[in-house]
Amino acid sequence: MTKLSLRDALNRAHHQIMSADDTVVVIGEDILGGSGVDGGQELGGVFGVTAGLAARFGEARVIDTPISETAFVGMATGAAMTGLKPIVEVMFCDFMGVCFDQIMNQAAKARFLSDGRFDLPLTIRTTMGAGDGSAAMHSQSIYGLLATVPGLVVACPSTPADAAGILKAAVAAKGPVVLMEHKGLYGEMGVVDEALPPVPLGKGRVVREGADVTIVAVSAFVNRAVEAADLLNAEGIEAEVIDPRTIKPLDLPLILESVKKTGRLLVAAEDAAFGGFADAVISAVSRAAFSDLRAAPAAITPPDAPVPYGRKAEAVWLPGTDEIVAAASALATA
Amino acid sequence: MTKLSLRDALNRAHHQIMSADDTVVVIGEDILGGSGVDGGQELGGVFGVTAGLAARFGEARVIDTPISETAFVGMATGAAMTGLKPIVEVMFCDFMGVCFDQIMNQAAKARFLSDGRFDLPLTIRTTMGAGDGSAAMHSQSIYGLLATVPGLVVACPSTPADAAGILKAAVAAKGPVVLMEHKGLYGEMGVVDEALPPVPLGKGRVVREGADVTIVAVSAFVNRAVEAADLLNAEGIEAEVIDPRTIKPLDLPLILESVKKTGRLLVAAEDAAFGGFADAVISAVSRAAFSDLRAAPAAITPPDAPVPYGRKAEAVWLPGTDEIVAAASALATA
Amino acid sequence: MSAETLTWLAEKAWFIRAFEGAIARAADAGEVPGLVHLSNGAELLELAVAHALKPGLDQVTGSHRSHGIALSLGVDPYGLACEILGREGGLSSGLGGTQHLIAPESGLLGSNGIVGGQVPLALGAALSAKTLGTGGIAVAYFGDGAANQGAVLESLNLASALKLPVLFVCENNGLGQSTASSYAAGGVSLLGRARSFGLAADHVDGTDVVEAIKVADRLASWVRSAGSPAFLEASVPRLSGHYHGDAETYRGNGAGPTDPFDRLPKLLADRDVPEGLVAEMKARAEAEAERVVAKATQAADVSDKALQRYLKEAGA
Amino acid sequence: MSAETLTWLAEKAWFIRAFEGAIARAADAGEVPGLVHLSNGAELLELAVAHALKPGLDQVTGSHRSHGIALSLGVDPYGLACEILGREGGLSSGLGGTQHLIAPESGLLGSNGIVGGQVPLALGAALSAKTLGTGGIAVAYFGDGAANQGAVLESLNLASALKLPVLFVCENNGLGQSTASSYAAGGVSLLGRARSFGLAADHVDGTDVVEAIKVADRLASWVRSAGSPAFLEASVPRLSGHYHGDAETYRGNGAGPTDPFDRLPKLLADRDVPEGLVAEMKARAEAEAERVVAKATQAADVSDKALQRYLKEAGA
Ligand SMILES: Cc1ncc(C[n+]2csc(CCOP(=O)(O)OP(=O)(O)O)c2C)c(N)n1
Ligand SMILES: Cc1ncc(C[n+]2csc(CCOP(=O)(O)OP(=O)(O)O)c2C)c(N)n1
Ligand SMILES: [Mg+2]
Ligand SMILES: [Mg+2]
Repeated sequence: MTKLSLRDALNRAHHQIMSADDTVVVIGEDILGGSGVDGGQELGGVFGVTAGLAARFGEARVIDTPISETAFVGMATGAAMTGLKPIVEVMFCDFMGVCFDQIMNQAAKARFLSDGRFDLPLTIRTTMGAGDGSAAMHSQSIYGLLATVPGLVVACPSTPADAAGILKAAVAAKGPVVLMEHKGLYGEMGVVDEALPPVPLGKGRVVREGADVTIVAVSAFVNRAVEAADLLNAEGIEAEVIDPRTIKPLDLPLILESVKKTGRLLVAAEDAAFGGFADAVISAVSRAAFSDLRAAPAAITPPDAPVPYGRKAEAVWLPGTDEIVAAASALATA
Repeated sequence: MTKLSLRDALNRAHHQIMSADDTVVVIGEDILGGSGVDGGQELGGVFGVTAGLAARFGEARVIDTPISETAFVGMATGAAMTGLKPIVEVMFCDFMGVCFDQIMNQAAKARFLSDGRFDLPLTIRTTMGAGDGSAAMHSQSIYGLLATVPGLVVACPSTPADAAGILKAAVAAKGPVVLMEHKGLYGEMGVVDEALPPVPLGKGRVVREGADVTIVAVSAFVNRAVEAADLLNAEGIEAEVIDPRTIKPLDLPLILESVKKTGRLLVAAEDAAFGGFADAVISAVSRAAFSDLRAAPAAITPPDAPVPYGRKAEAVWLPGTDEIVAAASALATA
Repeated sequence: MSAETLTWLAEKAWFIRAFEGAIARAADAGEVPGLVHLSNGAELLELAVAHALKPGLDQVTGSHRSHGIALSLGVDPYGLACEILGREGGLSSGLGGTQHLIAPESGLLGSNGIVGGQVPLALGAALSAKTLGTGGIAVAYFGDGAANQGAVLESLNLASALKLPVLFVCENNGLGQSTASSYAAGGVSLLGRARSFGLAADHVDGTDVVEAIKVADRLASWVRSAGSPAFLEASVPRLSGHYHGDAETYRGNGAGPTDPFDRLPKLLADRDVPEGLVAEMKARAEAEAERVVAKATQAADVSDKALQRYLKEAGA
Repeated sequence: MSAETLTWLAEKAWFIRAFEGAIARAADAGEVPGLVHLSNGAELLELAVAHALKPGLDQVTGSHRSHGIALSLGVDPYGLACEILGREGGLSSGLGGTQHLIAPESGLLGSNGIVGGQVPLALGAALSAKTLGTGGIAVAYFGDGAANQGAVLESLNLASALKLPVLFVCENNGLGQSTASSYAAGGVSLLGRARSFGLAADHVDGTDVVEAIKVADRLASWVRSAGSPAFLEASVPRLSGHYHGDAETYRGNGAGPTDPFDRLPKLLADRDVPEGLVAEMKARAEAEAERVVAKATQAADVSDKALQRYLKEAGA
C-alpha cells in the first residue's frame, strides 16, 4: 500500500495499462505536449495525468492531436473497432459539445448497431467541476446529460484508488466508458494498493455507515458528504454516505438497501438541477422503494444556471458541506 | 376556427410571423430547397413546414445552408444577438450532436454571460420521434437531455394549435427556445383559431380531467394517454391527462395540483429511460409533494437502448397505449 | 483494363443496380421499414475503388447511401437485403438498417446516418492499421454535401497531420438532398480543399470506369505505400431521388443525368467478349437480385429478439 | 501611416501591454478568479484591425485570448478589468470573466471559452448587417490552433456560400497551447485553406504595424464594399505562456520571440514626433493601467447578486 494523489494514481495506472497491453494508445491535445516544438520537455497533459508516457512508450502510442475533437474522438472510436484500445482525452467535458455526435451517435451506438459483433474498448477521459474560477465553459459537470445516452457507461470516481481502478476497468470493458475526473480532486491523496486493481463498473461503495439518512454523493461531493456526516453526528444524526462511482449503470441495489434502513434519501450532485443525476436517483428510488421512504427525498445541486466566474457567485452556485448538513438534518427530522 | 394539420398550422404560423416582423429569418438545410438547381420548385423543408416562405418573403429571409449545422446554428445565434429573430431548423434532433457546442455553450449561455444585456430571440426548430423505421440516428427524442442545459427553453407541443402558438411565443421570447416537433404528429389534425394565438411557454394544459391517476404525457404520448384514459374508464379508473407542452420551464404547479387530487403519478415520455424527462418530473413531484403521493410514481419510457430499425424491435422499444393502461391501472389500484 | 476485370466489374455493377431495383420494389410493397437512399449511378466508381482494396486488410466507412458500397466490397447480398428489410439473417439482425450497415469481415466498418459521421471513424481504422503494422488502409466515402461538414474537414486535416493511411473518396453528385453543391460549397473545387490540408488529391469522372479503375488504384497504392492520406473526388450522377420516393420537384425539367451503364456494352464489345454476354449478365443480375430480395422478404423479423439480447447484456 | 495614427496606435499598444502586466500582477496577488490568457505580442495587429473598423457598425468576436482585442476596440478598461477580476462594474458584473468578454456597444460581440466557438457567431453579426443593410461588417478572430476546429472550417465555407461580410482574422502565433501549428495543421499554409473555400485571403506580418494597418484596411474595406468574406492570417508572437503562469517547459531553450514593440520607438522617431514622447507614453500607460487595475481590485464582488438576478428572471 502507498499514498498517492488522484493525479498520480491515474498516471501510474496509465503506465501499468500501457506496459501490459501494446494495443493501448493514448490520444488527445497536449497529452504529450510540445509536439512540433524544438527542444523542450514532455508536458504530459494539462493536469499531468499522462506524464512520462511518451518517453516510455513512444510517440506512436501517445498521440498529440490538433484541436479537432470530432475528428480525434471519432478516430479513437474507429480505432477501438479495429484492434486498438484507445484512451482518448477531451480536455474539459465542456468541450464535448464540439464532438458530441461522435460520442452520442457513433461511439455510444456502435455496439448496438453491430448487434454486438464488435466490442468497443474505448475510454474517454475528461475533466469536470466548478470551484476554481474557470467559468461557464471550463467548469461543467455533464455526467447526467451523458448518462441519458444509451450505450455509454459514465463513471465519476472520488478517490485515487477508484480513479485508477475504474480506468483499468474502462480499458478492459466491451463498450465505451466516459471517465470524468473532477479538477478539484487531482491533488486528493489516498492510500492505494500498488497493483491498482480494477474497480468494477456499476458497483458503488458505502463510504460511511449510518442508520438515519442516506446521502448519495458524487465525485467531489463525496468528501463534502463525509464532512457533513461528521457534523451531523454532533447533532445525533447518523448519515450513511454512498459513492455510486459509476453514474450509469447505477448501483441501485446498494442505494435501495441503504434507503430500506434509513428511509431517507439525499442526493448531492454537481450536474444539472433539472433532469440530472439527482433526479435519476430520486426517481429510481421513489419508483422502486416508495414504501421504504419515510420522508420526501431531497436533492442538493447547483441552481439551473451556467457556472459563474466571480468568486462570490461561484460560491453561491456550488453547494457545500453546509447545504448538505442542512438538507440532511431537515430530512432526518422530517 | 378552422381545422389544420400540425404541419399546416406551423406553416401558417411561419407566414404570419414573417409578415408581421421583417427581422424574422428562417435558416436551415433544404428549407427553401433546390438552391443552386436550375428550374424546379420550392421544396419548403423536408416535412413541408417552411413551404411557400421563400416565394413570399424572398431568399434573403429564407436561407438554405450547406450541411454545416455548427456554422449555421452559430450564425443564427449571432444573428439573434444583433437584431434578427432567426428561426433555425436542425432537420432531426439526432443531428444536434454535430452542433451541440453552439446549442449548449453559445446559444444557451449567451444571455447569462452578458448579464442580461442582450436578448437572444432564437428559435431552434427540430424534429424527433420513433415509429417510422428511421432507426438509431433519425428517431431520437432528446428533450430531457436538452433540458439539462441551463439557459434553454424546450417545448414539445402535441396539437396544431399548441405547435403554432408555441412557435409564436418562441420567436417573441427573450432567450433561446428549442421547439421539438414529433414526426408522427405532422399529419395530426386539430381545430385552431385562425389567428394562431401565442401559447405561453412554461404553461401546461389539462387535456382531460380525472380523479384517480395523473398521467403526464409528452408530445406523441398525449394522444396515447387520452386513448388509454378511454380504456381505463371502462375499468372504472378516471385518469387525468396533463400535457406539459414545455419541458423546461416545467409547469410543476399544474402537475402538483393534479397529484394532490389523484395521489398517483405516471409519466409517459419518449426520451431517456435514465435521467430523462420522466425522472425529472417524478423527482420534482416526490420532493415537492411526497405526502400527496399515495403510491409509487411510475414511468413509461422506451428502454435504455438506441432506437432499433426492424419493425418488431421498434414496436417493442416504443411503448404504446397498452403500456400506459397497464401502468395506470396498476398504479390506481396500488 | 483487362477483359476479366471489366467483366467482373460489369457483372457486379448490373447486380448492384438490379439489387437496388429490387429493394425499391420491396419498399413500394411496404416491406422496408425506413427510407432507402439508392446508389444508382455510383456503382462503377465504387467497384473501381473496391478493386483497389485488399480484402481482409482494408476497412471502409460509408454514408447513408451505402448499399452499393457494401456490395462492391463483397458483402453478402442476402445479409444486406435482410438488414435493409429488418429481417433475420440481416447483418445486424435488423437493429441497424439501411443507414447503418456493418460488415467488417468484408471490409465495411460501417455506414452512417449522420452526414460526415463516418469519416473520423475511418481515420481510426487507418490508425489501427498503422499502429499494428497490418499494411491495411482505410477508405472514407462521403458526398459533396458532407464535404461542408466539420467532421469531414477536421478529418482531412487530422489525417494529414498524423500521416494516416486513409483514402477519402468524395462522391460528388452535385446535390446534397435538394441543394446544389455549387450553392453549398464555397470555392472552386473540392480538390483545392483537400490539397490545402496537404493531401494528395485527384479528380476522376466516376462514369468512366477505365479511368476510375486507374485513378482509384493509383491513389490507393499511394496511400498504402506512402502511408499518407489521399483524396479522390469522383463525379457521379444521382440517377434516382435523394431517397427512393423523392419526387425531386426541386429539380428542373432539363435532361436528367445520363446513366454511366450506357457505356458498358460498347466497352465490353471492344474487349471481344462472347456475343450475348451483356444480355446474359443483365438477366442473371435481375434474377439473382430478385431471388435474394424475395428470399429476404420471406425471412422473419427477429429484431425484437436482437433488442432483447442487447438489453440483457446492457443490464437495462 | 500618418504620425497621428502611429501615435494613437503606440499609445494604445503600450496601454494594452501595461494593462496585461497589471492583470498578471493582480493574478499573482490572488485577485483574479481564473486563469488569464494574455495578449502580449498581438497588440499591434489587433489595433491595426480595430483601426479598419467602424465603431457602432461593426461587431467582433474573439477567442479565449481577447483582453487586447477588447481594448483595441475601445472597451472601457475599468469595466474590462472588473470583469477579469470578477467585480462590480465588470462588463457582465463578473458572471462571464476573462474568457467571456461582452461589449457589443463597443463592437465586441463576445469572446469565447471554446476554441473556435466564436467564429460562427460572427457570421451571425454579418448576416444581420447584410439583412438589415447597416453597412457593417463582422470580424472573427481565432488562433492557428482553432483553424483546425470544425466550427471554424465550416464557417469559412458558410461565409463564402452565403456571401457574408465577415473578415476572418487568424492570429498565427505558431502554437496552440503547447502544440506547434506546424505539427497540428496539415498543408503548407492557412491561406491556402481559406482560398480553397473561395475567400479572398492575405498574410501579414503582425509585428510590422505599417503593413498591418495597410493590409487590415484593405481587407476590411473589401469585405465592406464587396459584401464578401475575406481572410487575414497574421503572424504574431506569443510573448507569454499559453496562460499567465504557464512554465512553458515544452518550449525549447532557443531564443524566444522578439517583441514587436521593439520597433515602435524608431518608427515614431522617423515620424518626427516630439522628443521623449515614447518614454512619456510608456509611463502614462503604466500609470493608467496600474490605476485602473488597482481601482478594480478595490471594487466589490457582487457577482452573487448578478447570479440571483439571473435565477430570478429564469424562474429557477
Ligand atoms: C449532420 C446531418 N445533417 C443533415 C442530415 C440530413 N441529410 C441526410 S443525407 C443529406 C444530403 C447529403 O448529401 P451528400 O453528402 O452530397 O450525399 P448524397 O446524398 O448526395 O449521396 C442530408 C442533408 C444528416 N443525415 N446528418
Ligand atoms: C474545443 C476546445 N478544445 C480545447 C480547448 C483548450 N484550449 C484552450 S486555448 C487552446 C489553444 C488554442 O490555440 P490557438 O487557437 O492557436 O490560440 P492561442 O492560444 O495561440 O491564442 C486550447 C487547446 C478549448 N478551450 N476548446
Ligand atoms: Mg451529393
Ligand atoms: Mg496559437
